[in-house]
Amino acid sequence: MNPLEEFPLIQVLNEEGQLVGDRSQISDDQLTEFLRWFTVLRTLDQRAWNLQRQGRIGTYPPFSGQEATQVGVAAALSPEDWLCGSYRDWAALIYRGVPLFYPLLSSMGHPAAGYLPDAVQALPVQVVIAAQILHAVGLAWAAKLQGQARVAVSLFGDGATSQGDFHEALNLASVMSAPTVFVCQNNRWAISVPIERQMHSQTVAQRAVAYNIEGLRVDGNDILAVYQTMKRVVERVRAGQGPVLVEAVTYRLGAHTTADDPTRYRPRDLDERLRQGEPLARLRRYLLAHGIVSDEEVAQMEEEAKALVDEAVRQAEAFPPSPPESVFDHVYGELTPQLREQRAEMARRVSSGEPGGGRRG
Amino acid sequence: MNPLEEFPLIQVLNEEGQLVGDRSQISDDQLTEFLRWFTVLRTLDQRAWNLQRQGRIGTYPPFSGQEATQVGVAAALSPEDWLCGSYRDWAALIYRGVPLFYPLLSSMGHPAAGYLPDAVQALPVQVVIAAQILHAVGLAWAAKLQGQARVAVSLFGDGATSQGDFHEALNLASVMSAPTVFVCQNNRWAISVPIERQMHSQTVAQRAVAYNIEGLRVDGNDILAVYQTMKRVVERVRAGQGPVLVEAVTYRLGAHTTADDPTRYRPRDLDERLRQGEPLARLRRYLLAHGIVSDEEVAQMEEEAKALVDEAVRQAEAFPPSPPESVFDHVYGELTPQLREQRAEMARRVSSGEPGGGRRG
Amino acid sequence: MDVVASLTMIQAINQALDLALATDERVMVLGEDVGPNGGVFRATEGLYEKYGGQRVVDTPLAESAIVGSAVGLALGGMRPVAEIQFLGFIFEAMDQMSTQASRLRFRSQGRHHVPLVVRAPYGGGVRTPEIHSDSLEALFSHLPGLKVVTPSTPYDAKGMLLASIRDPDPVLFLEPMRLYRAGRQEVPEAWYEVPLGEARVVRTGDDVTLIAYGPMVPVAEAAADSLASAGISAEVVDVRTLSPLDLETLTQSVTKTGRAVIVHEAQRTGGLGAEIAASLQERAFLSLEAPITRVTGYDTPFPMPALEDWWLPDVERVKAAAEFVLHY
Amino acid sequence: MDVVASLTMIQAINQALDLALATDERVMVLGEDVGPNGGVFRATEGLYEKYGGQRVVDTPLAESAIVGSAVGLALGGMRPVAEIQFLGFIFEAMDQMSTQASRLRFRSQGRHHVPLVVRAPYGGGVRTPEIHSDSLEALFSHLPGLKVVTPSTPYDAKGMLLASIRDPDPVLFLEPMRLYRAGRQEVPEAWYEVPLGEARVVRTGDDVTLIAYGPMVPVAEAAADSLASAGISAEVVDVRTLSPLDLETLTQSVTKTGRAVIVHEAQRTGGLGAEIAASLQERAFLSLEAPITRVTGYDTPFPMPALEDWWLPDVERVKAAAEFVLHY
Ligand SMILES: Cc1ncc(C[n+]2csc(CCOP(=O)(O)OP(=O)(O)O)c2C)c(N)n1
Ligand SMILES: Cc1ncc(C[n+]2csc(CCOP(=O)(O)OP(=O)(O)O)c2C)c(N)n1
Ligand SMILES: [Mg+2]
Ligand SMILES: [Mg+2]
Repeated sequence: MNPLEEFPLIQVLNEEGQLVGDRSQISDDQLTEFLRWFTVLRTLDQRAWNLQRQGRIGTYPPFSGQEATQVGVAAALSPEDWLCGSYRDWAALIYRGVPLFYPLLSSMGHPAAGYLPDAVQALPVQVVIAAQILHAVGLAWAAKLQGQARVAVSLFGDGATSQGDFHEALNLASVMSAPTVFVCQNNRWAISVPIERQMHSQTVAQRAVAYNIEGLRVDGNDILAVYQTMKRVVERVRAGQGPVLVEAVTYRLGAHTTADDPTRYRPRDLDERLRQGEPLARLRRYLLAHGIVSDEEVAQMEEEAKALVDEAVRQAEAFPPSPPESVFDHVYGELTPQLREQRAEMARRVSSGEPGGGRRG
Repeated sequence: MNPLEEFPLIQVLNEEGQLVGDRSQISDDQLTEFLRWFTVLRTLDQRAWNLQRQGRIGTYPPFSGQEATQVGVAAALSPEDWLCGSYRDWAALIYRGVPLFYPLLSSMGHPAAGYLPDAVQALPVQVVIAAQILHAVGLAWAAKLQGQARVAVSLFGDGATSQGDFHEALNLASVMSAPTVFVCQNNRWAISVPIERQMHSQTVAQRAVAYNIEGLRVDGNDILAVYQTMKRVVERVRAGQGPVLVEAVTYRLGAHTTADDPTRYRPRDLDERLRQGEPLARLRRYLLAHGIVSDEEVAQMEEEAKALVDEAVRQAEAFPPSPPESVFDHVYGELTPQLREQRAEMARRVSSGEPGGGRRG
Repeated sequence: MDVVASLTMIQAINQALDLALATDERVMVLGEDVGPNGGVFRATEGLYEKYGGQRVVDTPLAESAIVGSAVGLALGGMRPVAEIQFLGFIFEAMDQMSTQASRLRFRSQGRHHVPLVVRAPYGGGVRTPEIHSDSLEALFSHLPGLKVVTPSTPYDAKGMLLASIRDPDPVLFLEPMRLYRAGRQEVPEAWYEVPLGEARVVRTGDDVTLIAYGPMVPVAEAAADSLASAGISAEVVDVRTLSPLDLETLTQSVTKTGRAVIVHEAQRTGGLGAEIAASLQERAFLSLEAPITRVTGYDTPFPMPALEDWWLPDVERVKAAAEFVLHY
Repeated sequence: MDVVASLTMIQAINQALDLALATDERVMVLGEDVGPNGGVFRATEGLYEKYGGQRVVDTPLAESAIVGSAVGLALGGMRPVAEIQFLGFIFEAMDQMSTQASRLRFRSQGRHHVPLVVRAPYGGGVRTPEIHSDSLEALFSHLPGLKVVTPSTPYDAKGMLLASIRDPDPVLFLEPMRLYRAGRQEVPEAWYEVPLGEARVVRTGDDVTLIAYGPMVPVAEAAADSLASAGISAEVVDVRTLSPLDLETLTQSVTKTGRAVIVHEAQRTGGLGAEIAASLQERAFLSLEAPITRVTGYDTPFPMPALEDWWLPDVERVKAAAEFVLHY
């Protein structure tokens, strides 16, 4: 079997921003909307990087380069569908309705960033690689048991495919026919480890064969390809035709996190080459070339994005600190006797203005 | 992809004991030897069952029905190759040189059953499903690093393929090109769970696609198929051509263990049908039909087997009990202060003839 | 009038599951061999036939998948009761237990919670093969966000299991294998709950407190009997909920008797006895007449069956410890 | 004359690995990002370049595979030093740690043994994202067959790591993240070993014993400084080897001072402090003037960075506990 032939890369807009496939499922307006989103998200991501460098936020995991996959996936969902992603998936969450300042709040170390708005059907971002994939299977399975037409989508990286939980999740979902969409963002590196050292196979998509489910490979930097493919996939899965594995081939433009230096492990020429296909420039080029948006509109989008991000920074920085004692409040539904004692002790320390524990992150 | 076509069942001797393939790699003498082994192993296995029913040994996991796979695999190895199997793989171990009384000793709860003879390159039987597959990868990898022409073989069940460790092992072996042979004994049930609920795919072999390694499906009740296939596979792997996954399709004739009642979950007619292909009867039929062995020789083999098994039972029952304090002796290379204290305490209890702890398993 | 029946612990567990499935349609049972086979100990016997394969589900052989998907099921509105076939195999699901199920409420600051019960047989005394008899309760009692409970009687088994199923947080429900069929007790047929977080004073006494849980409660009781015939009055406390501990009941008893012996099967070092002893000497320091003493498994892996009787705490060892603290 | 250099702890660890790779060709390093990237904390910096990709190996992202294959490597004659990127992720490898690596000697009755070192950064104080700051030492200290160690100085880090690599049994080597670059110390360039199983009396004192390990040793020392200026003489003991505990040194100290405060970051309930307190009250009961007291993390998950300073034990809390036991 030649996996590159069995799982051909689905592309609609090529790296030069030329249409090479069918875009009948997506209007000009929607494309323009996507560009607007990409602009806001990119602006936010870059601002976050700078804020970290200025010491105003802590470790931050940038998603630049992966906007097409994350937005394309999120846009294909209904509000009642579940999304279970990782630390890098804030772009998808924001598209679904999480306010822009949440990722900043998260990197500032605020507990509140774990409570996503109730209207957003999503779990808190997951730090443990691949753990959320199983949660998606359970959520999908619950939906099926309850007769809801809901799917659960899990986003995860190429590195995550090496974990046992990835395998157990796909196997279980296939056996239970749980309406799950597994979306691997193959950005080709897991921190410093390139995909060739992560797996001996040429594609992630071919792992679907192991579970006898559908596998697809899509250009993850091509919003048209991702969105239209996901629309079809979600429909199929919602209709009860079993789980699907989607490999979105993408590239993280920046570092793994603000604590990482990719020049230590990514050859410069390879980096230069892979940057070329990045989703924002690609979409903009296409829209400009076809007169769908004008230079002025692009400039205006950038202005608007800056303003939105300014506001997000303001909101994050103005966010009220959690009282230290609140650390006890969500361990169990009710405080245990031990926690009650300990909470009282901490409250005493806090109210006595004890010098030791005072510094906030 | 049609997995049943991509991974056709390799068969040399069909269920009726007729030759349907090439047996050029195996002499009449060797086949006769295999029958002798099967006879001994089957006799042992049935005796063990009876001993458990008489209360003379504890829980025992019978391997009847899986002799062709286990012996075929073991026979294809060189003495320096590693074997990492599970609780059910005593047939393979015995073929490699473990005395017949070891499985009895094990089911009598003797610690000594964990120390396999030094000459047998094998780990103690593994109880935790799939854990040993990773050990095989590490052993194979070590051999490669040390420039030894050694392979490591792991035996595991169909249920084991659902575990994360299975996936992590195959992925790691494929990336490191560690000379590992993964042999799944697909006996179609994991205790009471049939293969259709264990996986949604039609074969185990197709999981090889996920790791871009060779996958094969062999009739696990056909010693000719297993042995000849394994010979080829081991040679390939030894030559550094990467790991291989072999699915041996077999059937456990008896219960999961002496604590299990398969009539609760295996339909009678299915059981009747699947018993037909069992390896001992099949080989005997072929050898008798072609005059390679005579009825008298078969009867003699059975006599001899009975004598050997009688002797094994005697050895197991005469095996000296381990002193209770020996429980402290192999926790670390040296006793820790805590263990020294605790050992002394137990020794006092033992020598004082304390009534409480006296009963031996 | 309450209908009662004389049940073994395994029957009481089976009845609790049956009742929960009948009462609350969100309840489901999942695990290895829990379906047509009815569980390797028959805890789920008859449930598949009664409630069908959607609610009593044989899963693939993958503990992380069992617990991880059960987390998702719980988040999605179900009330999963997952089975780990033997506690020793829960290590495969350790991340899902500790970092996922136990912390989702915390990480989501209360938006999500995980009403999940994980049942697992544990402990020695029944001559299992290797790795089947481990007592790992201490590991789980150290994990915030998780509750850990273990009954020692059929009555408590049913009542605590129902309370666990109703609990809004993840509960590890440990079932002492050796007590599954060790005796019978009158158990009401109706729904009742034994509240989590409450120890049970099994018998009162004045001279020494014997603290035990799960499989060691009958051993402590037998030791108390034997001590009684030597004129020593032992109080026996069944901890029942291992996390969070009911330190109040334990402290009261030890404050009264001034002496305590803690009994558990798990290895001594870092066992739950350490926490109980550490807490009690903090809370009852001035009442203590002797060091709080532990009778436990030794600091070795659980041995092969041939040696387990020597390894496990027994009446003699408990009595010896009681005499030690009494004559300190 | 011994050549020494002033090193941080992370440099001392790097040097130990370098030396081990240079000295013993069976030694190899494996884990996530340990190769060209030199480890996320630079513990393996330069080693890939020096020893090549066969001996300094980036593995796939799979902790169970890392530890499980390392068990096989060790059985096959190598001396693997595996890295778990942050201790919180070791749960994925829990079975391989606890049931496999730690028990193969026992299960094989001494035929096999597993000379394996698993290194893992742990603890708080550096504002990591969620799940990166957990202190899980108590879980591992409860597992027979495994050794657990943690240094608090660059000198000990190198000497204990070399001793761990030479040890015939599996060792979990816990590296306090917040001490990686917290200071420098003279460290000999040559091979030397700090024996496992021996606590270190950091400073002697008469009134109270402060027992700490890893990241809490400097906190205990600072508390001792502060107490000294109030005329209180505190002895500070660095436990160093958490399993097996050096109870002799600890007991001696507490027998002398009659008072003890145990400090660790991990959650209080079931933390290692429980074992230390339980053992010490058994061994030094008659010398104790006050209950053995614990200053620990609270019984909640490790909090988000904004709250961690309030959560972690600090000098004030240690001093308060010392004063409590002194005025009991
Ligand atoms: C179980 C686990 N192991 C290790 C880590 C440390 N870690 C964080 S991100 C990462 C790489 C993840 O790579 P990938 O899955 O490709 O996702 P990406 O970061 O590229 O989005 C690693 C090793 C972790 N968070 N969880
Ligand atoms: C990790 C783990 N989970 C559960 C068990 C309990 N158990 C023992 S054997 C078995 C079924 C194994 O099935 P399979 O892998 O097909 O091997 P077979 O018994 O058929 O040879 C189970 C669930 C175990 N030993 N280890
Ligand atoms: Mg990646
Ligand atoms: Mg099977």
